[in-house]
Amino acid sequence: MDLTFTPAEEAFRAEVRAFLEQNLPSMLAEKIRTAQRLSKSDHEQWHAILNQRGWLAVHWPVEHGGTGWSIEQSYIFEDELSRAHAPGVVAFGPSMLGPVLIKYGSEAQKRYWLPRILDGSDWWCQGYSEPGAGSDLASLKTSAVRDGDHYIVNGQKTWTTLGQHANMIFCLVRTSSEGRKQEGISFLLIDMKTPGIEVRPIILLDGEHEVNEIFFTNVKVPVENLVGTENKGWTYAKYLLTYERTGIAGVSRSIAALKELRRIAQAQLRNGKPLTEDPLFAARMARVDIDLRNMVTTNLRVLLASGDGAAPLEMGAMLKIRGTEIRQEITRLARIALGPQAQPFCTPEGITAQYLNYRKLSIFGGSNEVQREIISKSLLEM
Amino acid sequence: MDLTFTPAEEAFRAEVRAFLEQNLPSMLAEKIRTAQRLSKSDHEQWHAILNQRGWLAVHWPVEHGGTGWSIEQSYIFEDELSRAHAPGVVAFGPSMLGPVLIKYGSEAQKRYWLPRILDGSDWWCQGYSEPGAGSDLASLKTSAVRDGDHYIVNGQKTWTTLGQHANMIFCLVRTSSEGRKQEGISFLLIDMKTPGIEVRPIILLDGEHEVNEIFFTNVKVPVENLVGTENKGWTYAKYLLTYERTGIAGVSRSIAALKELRRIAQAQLRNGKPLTEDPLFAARMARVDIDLRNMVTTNLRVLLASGDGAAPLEMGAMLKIRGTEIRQEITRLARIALGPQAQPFCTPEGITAQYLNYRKLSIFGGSNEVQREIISKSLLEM
Amino acid sequence: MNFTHSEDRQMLADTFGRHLDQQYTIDVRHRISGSPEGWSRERWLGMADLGIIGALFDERSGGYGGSGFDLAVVFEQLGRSLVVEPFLGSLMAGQALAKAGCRSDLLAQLIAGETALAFASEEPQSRYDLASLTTQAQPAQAQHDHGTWTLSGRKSVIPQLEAASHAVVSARLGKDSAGLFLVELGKPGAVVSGYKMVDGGRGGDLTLDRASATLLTDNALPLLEEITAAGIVALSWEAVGVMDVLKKSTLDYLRTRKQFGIPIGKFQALQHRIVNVAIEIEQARSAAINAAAALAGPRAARERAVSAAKYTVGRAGTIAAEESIQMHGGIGMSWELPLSHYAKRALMIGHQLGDEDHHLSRFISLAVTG
Amino acid sequence: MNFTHSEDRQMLADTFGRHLDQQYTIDVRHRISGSPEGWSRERWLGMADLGIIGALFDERSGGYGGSGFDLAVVFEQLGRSLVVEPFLGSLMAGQALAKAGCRSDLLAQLIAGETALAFASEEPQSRYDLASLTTQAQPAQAQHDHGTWTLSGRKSVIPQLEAASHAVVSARLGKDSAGLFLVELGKPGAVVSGYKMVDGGRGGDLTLDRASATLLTDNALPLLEEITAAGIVALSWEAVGVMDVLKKSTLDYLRTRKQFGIPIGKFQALQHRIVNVAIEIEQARSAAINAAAALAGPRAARERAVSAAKYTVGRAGTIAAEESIQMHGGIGMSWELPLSHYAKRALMIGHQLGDEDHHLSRFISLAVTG
Repeated sequence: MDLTFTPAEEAFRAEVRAFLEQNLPSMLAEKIRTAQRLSKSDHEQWHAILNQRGWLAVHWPVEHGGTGWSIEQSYIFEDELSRAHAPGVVAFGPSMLGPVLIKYGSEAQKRYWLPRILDGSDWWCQGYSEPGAGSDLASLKTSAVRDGDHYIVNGQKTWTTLGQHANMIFCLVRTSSEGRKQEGISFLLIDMKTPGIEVRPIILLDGEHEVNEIFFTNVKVPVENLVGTENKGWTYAKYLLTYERTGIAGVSRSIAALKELRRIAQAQLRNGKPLTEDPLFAARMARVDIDLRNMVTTNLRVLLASGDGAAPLEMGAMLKIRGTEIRQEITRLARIALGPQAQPFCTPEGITAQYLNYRKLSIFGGSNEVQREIISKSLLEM
Repeated sequence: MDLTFTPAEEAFRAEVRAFLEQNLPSMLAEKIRTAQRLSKSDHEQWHAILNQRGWLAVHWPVEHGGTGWSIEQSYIFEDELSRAHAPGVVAFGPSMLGPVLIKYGSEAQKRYWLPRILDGSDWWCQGYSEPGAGSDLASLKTSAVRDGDHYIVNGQKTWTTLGQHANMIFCLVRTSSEGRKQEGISFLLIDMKTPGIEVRPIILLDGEHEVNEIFFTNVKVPVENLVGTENKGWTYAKYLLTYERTGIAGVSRSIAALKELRRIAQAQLRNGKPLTEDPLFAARMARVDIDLRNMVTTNLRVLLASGDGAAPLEMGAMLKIRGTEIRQEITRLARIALGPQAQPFCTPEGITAQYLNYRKLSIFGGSNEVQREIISKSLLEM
Repeated sequence: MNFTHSEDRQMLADTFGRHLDQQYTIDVRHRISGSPEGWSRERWLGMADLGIIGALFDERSGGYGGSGFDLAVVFEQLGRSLVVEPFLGSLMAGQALAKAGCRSDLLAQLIAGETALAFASEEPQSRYDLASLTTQAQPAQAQHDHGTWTLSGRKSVIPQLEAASHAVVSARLGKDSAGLFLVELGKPGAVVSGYKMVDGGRGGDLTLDRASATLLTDNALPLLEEITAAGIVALSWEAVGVMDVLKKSTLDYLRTRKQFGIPIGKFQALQHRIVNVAIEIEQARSAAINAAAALAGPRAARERAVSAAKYTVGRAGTIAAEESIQMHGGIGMSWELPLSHYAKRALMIGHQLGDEDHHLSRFISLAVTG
Repeated sequence: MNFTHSEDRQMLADTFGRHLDQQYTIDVRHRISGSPEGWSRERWLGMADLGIIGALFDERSGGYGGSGFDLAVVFEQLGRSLVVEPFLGSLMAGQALAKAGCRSDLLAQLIAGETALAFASEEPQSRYDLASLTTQAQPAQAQHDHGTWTLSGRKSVIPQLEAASHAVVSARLGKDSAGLFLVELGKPGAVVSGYKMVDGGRGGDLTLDRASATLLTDNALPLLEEITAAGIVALSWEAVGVMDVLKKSTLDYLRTRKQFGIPIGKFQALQHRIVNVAIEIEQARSAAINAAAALAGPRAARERAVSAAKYTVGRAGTIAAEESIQMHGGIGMSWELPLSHYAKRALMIGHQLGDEDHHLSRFISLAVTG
């Protein structure tokens, strides 16, 4: 066993750090550090900065404009991003659709869509969840019926994150109702400006507009926007679940958040001393600190064992569960640290709002209950 | 609302306390306080002392030799017993079989068996669990086939607590395999000296012989030992589950145990100070202390709301779950309090052994998982 | 021993509950909560007319209640309907006036619903410690102005401060003692800055700069403790009311929401989790009962019971809120569903008058000294 | 970065694992554990012949290992088979001799399996605090007897003390310093009283009354800390080995045990609980990896990593033990099933060299000072 990085990897870390020092706008870093919401143009600005350096699509092969980095490099990159409070990459284009197109898309699709992800021409959102199909994603009902050169799409998607900014959506749609419910699903790319699409905001408990409902009424989608084979969309969606696991545990972000938590608690007094010296609060922080240190290693163990980024589903599920539990605990402790000051809606650092917002971490992206099912199936082989 | 006892109840408490001061052998109290195991004769001695005062069968009606006490009185009695480290009553005769006979037994059965419970002529044990029927008690297989004036019993019972001391066993046996599995069960009284009965000890993880397996091979049981109606035994067994709830939460015993825990922790040093002043250990103790104070009230709420001792099954289940969790947490803290001294098998106070032994509290008597099922059925009405 | 409310109190609870069901639906609540004022003077008057404010004070003070179980029945209903009106501040400030025997006129106006009061003990640095005070009292300069003082300092996160005509304020008096004062808001030197609160309604900070004030007592700490105890009993019962709704809503959802073709209430893992939530809530109810019963008792027992209760509802409130949201899934996070607002209130009660850790530590030191 | 063992270590693990599977079945283990000696000199020799003891020491000390990951592969296997032989004491005492550069003859005997050693740092009052010492060292009276001291005091709960020929003992040296000493057991003034241990095998107390002793170092604390770190790495990996068996046994039981006509592994509540146990164990394995990797590193990082690991395996061990028993039901409490013995070992590891609270507090103070 060897838990150290090579000199070459350390040099790479220095390179990333230098890049961030020179190129990360301080206004963006400050927004991230204080848990403020980024605007559309904030995101676009950051994507453009990364893309200019060729670091937007970390997990794509070099020939498509990706980095071709090793697992260690991707890990270091994310670590440095978090440490500098750099925004994350909005995953839908670069991390979700991109890999699917690269593996299953036609040559024409790759040629057309991949550059547009990189240069920001398209903002993608994800059309998976439906009101009746949450954890039971495969029971989705939004239908696409072939009509000549088009599919006619009808139905409703929901929880569409940042869909209000998107001009494109990749959707799972039902193209057949025969066989197992997983078998009649297709993967379709839809222009959000097509007539018949309506986007309605969903306001979350923190009062923010982050997710949307999207209604499709007789929406005409050209057949060339079908990815891969009709009725095989479930395979592509599942591929996504195993593909990009580097970030699933969110350890780098948690490390940065824990550091912020310590700073916040240091500034709070209890009985005249910094809250960090209160035995009960110090114990709470130490517990999550240790859990996180363990998770750093668990995360690397899984990533390296799984080789080229395709972690076994159950190991990824383990990272998702404990990683989000750690992240949520840190936001919980930040809320507790504020004491009575956690009550105003607009705390200077958005702490209570972030705590509330991050309840989503254990719900979205495959709820932690679904992840437990995945693990128990694998453990029990039954 | 009124959380105080009446002057009459306080006088009753004084009466019980005086009785215990005069009649509880100090050797028994010391054994209980230090979690030592009682011998058969210890138990018999204590039963005789209580019986002489008419306080052995607390929940029986006066006409059968019971006390006729109110719920408050029963509660106070148990509280004083615990406070004085008096042994509990071995439940099988007075608290389990007695009430069943009183409600469902024939006149002859009551006349014969009830006095023998009180005067110690019989030591009863319980034949419910079977190797294949744990949580799924109704799937029991031990059969009783009618043959003239006898039933012929074949099968195996297990986890028979203190069965090695018993001369009598009350059993659930299968007398019919028709209909629902609950419907073919009968309630049978069996003399342990009948040929064909073999008792084998089960040694538990604490190294102690507390429970037994009992094998029945063509055991002849007179038909007059059938309680109630053939195939209705499940009803009687279920009655027992709702009947005697005063003690199920074990709050009085927990209060006494918490006091002992505090004494033990006071005598341990950490960084030169009593362990009770260590912030983390003090917090552990305070958490269970508060939980227990709450449980004292929850327990009384349930007991008083349920009137004559028949608590709704789901409320009893709640008391069982949280009551045993509290009791187990106290033994866990006692183990932790001992630090390195918890490792020798024979600690002076039997603390680690009791911690291990009390793992049973959440398993036996309807596991806490089964109790959760009972509550969720009632909550969800589905 | 008896765990049922007296007939009078049960009737009050029923009447108030029906009133709120009809007059204070969740839509009304959201409208009031989101309004510029963050409360409704009209609803406040309506509830006063029902006698709800009077139930918080004893007969000597012009009310007809004031005991722990009177607060219990009122605040449980407030929790059940997520009422944002200024009950907590009015209760605590009003009890301060009553116990100090001052301003029975103001108390009468309060009980009639003609005014509302605020209670300001928290400061930016104090973190639930009633004795941590930097606000300073000085005798008024005019020699002839006996009993009048000026206060300078800052009081923070006061619920519904803007709704109040007056605030009862704790302040340092000389070097080693503390006083309780009555301050008329909107007068020079008493500047209110308000803001929205996470759980609805509004709160505010009070900046005092030589603000004129009337001394209620120059030995504030015992009274502060007593009033805070009443506040904690009130909050504990409000929490019980809130948590009962969280439980009920989650049970309803488990019964009706289908996934994989069956109601999710059939999934055993969720069954066992809702059972745990239910047990936590029953234990919290018991803690609230214990605290209400101890409110009129001796100090040591009272303070232990209120700290035990606040610790318990803090813990249970977080569990109930987080588990309810999680078992609902995405919809549990939406503003549209009332559930999320109940969850926020359950969480924020944990931040008022001392959190879980504060009261656990306090319980420990009370056990040592008591 | 690489999380696989070197080929040599993996081969050692495989060889040792096979050896134990064949030679150290649970029946053999129970026979040895319950014997009057509580260990088997023959098995000890057998394992020494396999090179297992040599793996615990570096080449300078006559072994061929001694690094964190060497301890890891050995102790993981010891845990997997619940081995009771005196490995921990021999490791810690042997490393003390090695690091002090003393008695290479005794070390050679140890590695050959011809003797076993004990390590005695704990005292009745010390509760995991290495610096809490009442055992007192005095220079031997005979003037000509340089380097020889006498020790008086009491050392407690020393694993397999009766099996050892010598013990390494910490003692107060003068007023403010501490020394490490080698004591030959069975000599006058060094009285061993042994007893059965909860998790099998035997332990003992050592009563010293002017017992003759050789000084290993007069600056004991840094060395004590370093050796304890090695002991904690060893125990953490033993815990991982034990917990893996607990998990595997419970999974087997969930697959095969039927209730209500179906395998209990079909019950979702149990599924989710075994998943939690599995996650705890993976996190514990990571903690053990971190500690093993840090063992040769700088003090601050090493101590933080070992305290984090011991806290983690303490916590995970309790969860794994209690949940495994609970999911087995009654049978999980029976002596007959190996499971209960694994559970006891998992729990008792938590009581050796510092428990959860001890190491959590230590982690906190290390973060402050480091």
